[in-house]
Amino acid sequence: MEKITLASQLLQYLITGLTVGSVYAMVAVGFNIIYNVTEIINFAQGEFVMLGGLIMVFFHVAMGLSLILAFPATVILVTLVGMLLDRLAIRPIRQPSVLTLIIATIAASIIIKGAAMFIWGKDPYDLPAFSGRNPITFLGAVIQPQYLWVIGFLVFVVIALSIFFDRTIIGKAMSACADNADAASLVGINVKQMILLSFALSAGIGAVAGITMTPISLMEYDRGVMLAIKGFGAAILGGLGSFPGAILGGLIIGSIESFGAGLISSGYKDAFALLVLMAVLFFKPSGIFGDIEISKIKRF
Amino acid sequence: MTLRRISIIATICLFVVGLLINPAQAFKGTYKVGAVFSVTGRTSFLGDPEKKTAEMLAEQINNAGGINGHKLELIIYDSEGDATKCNLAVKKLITKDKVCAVIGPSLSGTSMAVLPVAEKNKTPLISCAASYKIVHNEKTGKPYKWVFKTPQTDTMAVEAIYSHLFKRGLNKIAIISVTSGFGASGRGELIRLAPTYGMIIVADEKYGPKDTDMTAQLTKIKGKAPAAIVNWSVGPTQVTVLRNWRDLGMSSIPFYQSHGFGSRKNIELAAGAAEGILCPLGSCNIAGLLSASHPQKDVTMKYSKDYKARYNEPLSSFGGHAWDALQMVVQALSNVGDDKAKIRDYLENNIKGFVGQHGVFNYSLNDHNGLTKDAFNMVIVKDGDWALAD
Amino acid sequence: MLRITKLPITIFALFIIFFPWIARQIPAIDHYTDIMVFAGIYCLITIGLSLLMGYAGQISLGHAAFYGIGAYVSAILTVRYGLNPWACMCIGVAVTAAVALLVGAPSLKLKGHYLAMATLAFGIIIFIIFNEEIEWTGGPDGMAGIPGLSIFGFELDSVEKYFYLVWGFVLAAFVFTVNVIQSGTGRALRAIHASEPAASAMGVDVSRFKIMIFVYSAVLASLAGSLYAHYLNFVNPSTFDLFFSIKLLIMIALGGMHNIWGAVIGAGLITFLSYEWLHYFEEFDVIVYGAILLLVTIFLPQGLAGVPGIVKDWFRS
Amino acid sequence: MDTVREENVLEVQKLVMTFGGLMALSNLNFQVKKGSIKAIIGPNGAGKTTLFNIITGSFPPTEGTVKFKDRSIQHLKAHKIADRGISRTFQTVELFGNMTVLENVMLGCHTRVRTSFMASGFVLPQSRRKEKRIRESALKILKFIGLTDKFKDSADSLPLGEQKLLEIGRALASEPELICLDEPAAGLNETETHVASSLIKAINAKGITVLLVEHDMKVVMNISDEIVVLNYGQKIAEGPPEDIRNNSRVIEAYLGAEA
Repeated sequence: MEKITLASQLLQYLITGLTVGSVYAMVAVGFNIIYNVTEIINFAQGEFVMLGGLIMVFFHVAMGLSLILAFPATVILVTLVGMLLDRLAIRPIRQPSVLTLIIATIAASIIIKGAAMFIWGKDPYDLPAFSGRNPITFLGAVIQPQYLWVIGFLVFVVIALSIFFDRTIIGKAMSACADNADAASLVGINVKQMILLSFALSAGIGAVAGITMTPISLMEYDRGVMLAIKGFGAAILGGLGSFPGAILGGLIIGSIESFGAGLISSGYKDAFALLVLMAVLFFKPSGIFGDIEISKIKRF
Repeated sequence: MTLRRISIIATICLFVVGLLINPAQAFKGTYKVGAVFSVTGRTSFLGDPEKKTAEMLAEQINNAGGINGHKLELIIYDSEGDATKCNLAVKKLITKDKVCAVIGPSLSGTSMAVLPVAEKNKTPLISCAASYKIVHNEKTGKPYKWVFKTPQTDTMAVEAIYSHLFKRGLNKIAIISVTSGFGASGRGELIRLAPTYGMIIVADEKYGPKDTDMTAQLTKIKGKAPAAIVNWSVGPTQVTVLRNWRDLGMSSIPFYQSHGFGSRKNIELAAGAAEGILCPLGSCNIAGLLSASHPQKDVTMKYSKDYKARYNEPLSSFGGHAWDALQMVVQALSNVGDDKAKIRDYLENNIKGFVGQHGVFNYSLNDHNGLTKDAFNMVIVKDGDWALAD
Repeated sequence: MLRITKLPITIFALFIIFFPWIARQIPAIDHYTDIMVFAGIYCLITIGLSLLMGYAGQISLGHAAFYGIGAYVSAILTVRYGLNPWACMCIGVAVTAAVALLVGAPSLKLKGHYLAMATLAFGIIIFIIFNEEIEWTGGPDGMAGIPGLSIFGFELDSVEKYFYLVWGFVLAAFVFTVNVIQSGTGRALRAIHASEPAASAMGVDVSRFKIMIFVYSAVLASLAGSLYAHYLNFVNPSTFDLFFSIKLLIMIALGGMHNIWGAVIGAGLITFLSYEWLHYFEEFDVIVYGAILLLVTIFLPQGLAGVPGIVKDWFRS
Repeated sequence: MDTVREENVLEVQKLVMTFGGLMALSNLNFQVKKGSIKAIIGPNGAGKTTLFNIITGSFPPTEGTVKFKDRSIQHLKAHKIADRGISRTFQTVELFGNMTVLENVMLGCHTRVRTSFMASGFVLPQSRRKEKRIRESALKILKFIGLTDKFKDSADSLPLGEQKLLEIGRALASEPELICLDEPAAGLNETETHVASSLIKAINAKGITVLLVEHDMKVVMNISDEIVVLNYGQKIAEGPPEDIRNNSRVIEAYLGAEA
């Protein structure tokens, strides 16, 4: 076995960081979609990712549905869960404050996690990689084809969302809600429906993240919490509400983890990302892209 | 999952029916033995088979007329892997249920949390957890008076692996471990024993018990070009490590897993990546592979057959630890009755050449574990199944 | 409307005094005293947290860390340096106060979600440190051999003796906290909760008050941690993980955030649920927690402590 | 003692405030005489509330100084400014809705009577005495503003007119030398407006300097000694009410804004 060069190692860290970071970025984008419309931080966001992975395993592996069919079926099912979350846990709250909403979504995430444990048990599940497991070697670093799928889907989500928000009427209506809910309802936009839609959309994106990451890292019932924390961190790092910020934040956190684990100490991997996050919060609380005054107007 | 539920309900029904049909079995009185396992929670893969094994044994013993005519009453509590809960449960067993001995807990951490309870209440406790610290009082250098344990220590697993590496002439190794009690304890022993076997540790990496990707750590290891990698973890992370190892094209570096790898489920989940993996396993994992002259051949074969018949699932090596612990208590009970102090003395002085699932035990004043590294067999994954490694 | 009268406190104190005796009379619950020790330890934390979250309106998802710092300071100093446990408890309080000040000062400038994230991150970082600094903390395996407590040579070696010690602390903290709530300080805290700009325009140093309460709640958590360590004679990191912080949140939300009694009720109830009454649900007890939390948030925003008020209103109308 | 300087309780000098390139106040100068009632008027967006926020320390100005009793205060935080003796009300009522009427006023005493955390926790006699004193003076203020019989009610439950009075009462409780009232009559009906006006006069009669922002011209003209007119962040006029009434630039600004 020949030694790999430092440059190749660094490249490998970067590739890993970007892959993991893409998943965080998708979670963070999900956070932002809901946050922009409702100012709620949905702590159950990570559970969508977990459900995406496990439901995909159910459709694709257990039921034998082809990838092309299982993928949309999974996304639709998780989207429904997202809508249920809004209807059953968020909308009934009579005195919404930041604290009660945080508690409600934490409660929802505990329930979803418990239900997943009930259905799937505690074992991890595997999903075949979309296009095989033959690694591609690039300048001494190794790239799994699945890595490209993960990054590719992030790009796809970004493009699809920017078209949605900029070009479609519903997307524009959602942006309007985000900017000023009262004004939006005056011009005839159904704000409640837009909130429902935001939950659906971010659940769908969570599902995509879960489906694409499962072939790399398996999936089990209690993955959601850590993913939610990292995704939330990414969203805050980039500036809550800012989509470019969310993506950048995700990729940064993924890279810090990867480089931190590789170059400094793998035991403190998670701590590095969180330390950087705390530093940003303390010195520039609005995040990299965020601006407290105008954070809500940020769009793609 | 549901299968497990159904089987539990079915066995309970059978048990009830059995009691109704045969109520006349006369017992002289009951011997109460307590047990605490992490039956649920993150570490249920340890406690669940332990509980099943203990229940099966108790039933077999009572069906065969009990212990010298005394019924064996087994009281099992679930610690959920939580130190506080475990502490409460053991106190409840001793003070409320008045058991004469306790078997379990399943984890090193929870065992450490109940040591003082057993010592203070002068109740024998046979732990089913790995760490040598459970039976080694750092202040006195001797075992705690009332505490024993059945599983092989990490030390033995490390010795088995290092001996194997030494035999193959590999000495430049990379270690990677999970930051849980199991991983940290194994890592400690790997580092401590390395000089004894002439091992040079070129990389010492870690990952969290919920991590989803260890590519960065493995890349760093790759950069150090070790002759072999030793991974120390339990649960899903040991599979993820394997998959990353293969994905990074590092298959040419021999890969050793700890004894935590002893479940066939892991081989399945690795999706082919486990081929050629080496690990040390207790005899009960590989009963079928043992030669007919092996001292443990009979006990392990019987246990494995009974377990499969009763629960319709493959044997997990962890259940064997509970088997060893309970059988020792039963042997003590049948010889000295249910006096706590007598049981303790019996365990320390009279468990000699006890043939268990994980080895042949010899307890003594200075050894409350009673095993040597021979309790492990080096095993290799071949064609998706275990095979003895040479 | 927030007067906390003496009568319930007296009844509560009497209940605590007679609890072990009552438990001893009924064999089915004679181990409840042991569980009550832990309920008391958690109560100590929730009392501070209730002041912080309910009265001052500041969220913290990292209090497990302060609980852990108290426990580990006690553990490390007694086991590795042989210090007197009471001295360790005081040092633990000092260390925790310093850490809380260091983290609280910048964190408490943040609001809402940002504050939640900062405290969450802090809690996880401390948890990682407990796991990683093996030479100090014993790593994930934890530390054993922590000595018990004694007062002037009188060993607190039985469950009942420790019960009185812990609940003595709880009562003291409770009365102290009630006094604070009913003083100008409590008024200032509620003012901050209602409107920060108005509070500061009235001369309330908002950030100083927030930090003061943050430190106070951290100190109570640290005391609880020390009591835990000396009772169990053992600590390991998983006791102080993120889920514990969330469990504290569940306790407070269930009991009622805006009422100090809620902290006591919530801590007691959740302790008994998790250590005794929810065995039936096995590991699915988490679903029960989730459901409790969600239902309380939706239907009982004032928590259980708000029930008497609702009943009273209902009878009146 | 320098009696000439002493006359001005508040001096605003060369005040500039910009928000991300937007100029909210530019080069503003004016003084408030001790014991007078000074009103600041101007069309919407003229920078009146921004000015108030700077004086009371919500945020520091971009440039310029604010002097209170000859000492610069523009760098101080809000609670420090309150300590110095400036008190305020808010345009949108900012009462502590979770507290009673009495408690709201009692909080107003915060600057004068403080108990330490430890003292209040251990209920030291001194803290009990202080609490009693605060209660008594709060009750006096409630009597002054005419809300005595509602002292037990929750502040949220009062009608807007009384909420405005209560907010003034709370501001009075700190015994300020200067009280800044941000649209005290906004949203009130005629009788309520009348009550508010006479209250402001009564406050002034106690020797407290009043600075107010108000849209209701009747109130302004009726009670103020001097008026400053702002438009787009600039002072366009200053003087006694009768001068302002006839000032062509003011008329133009108002007509221009309202046309």
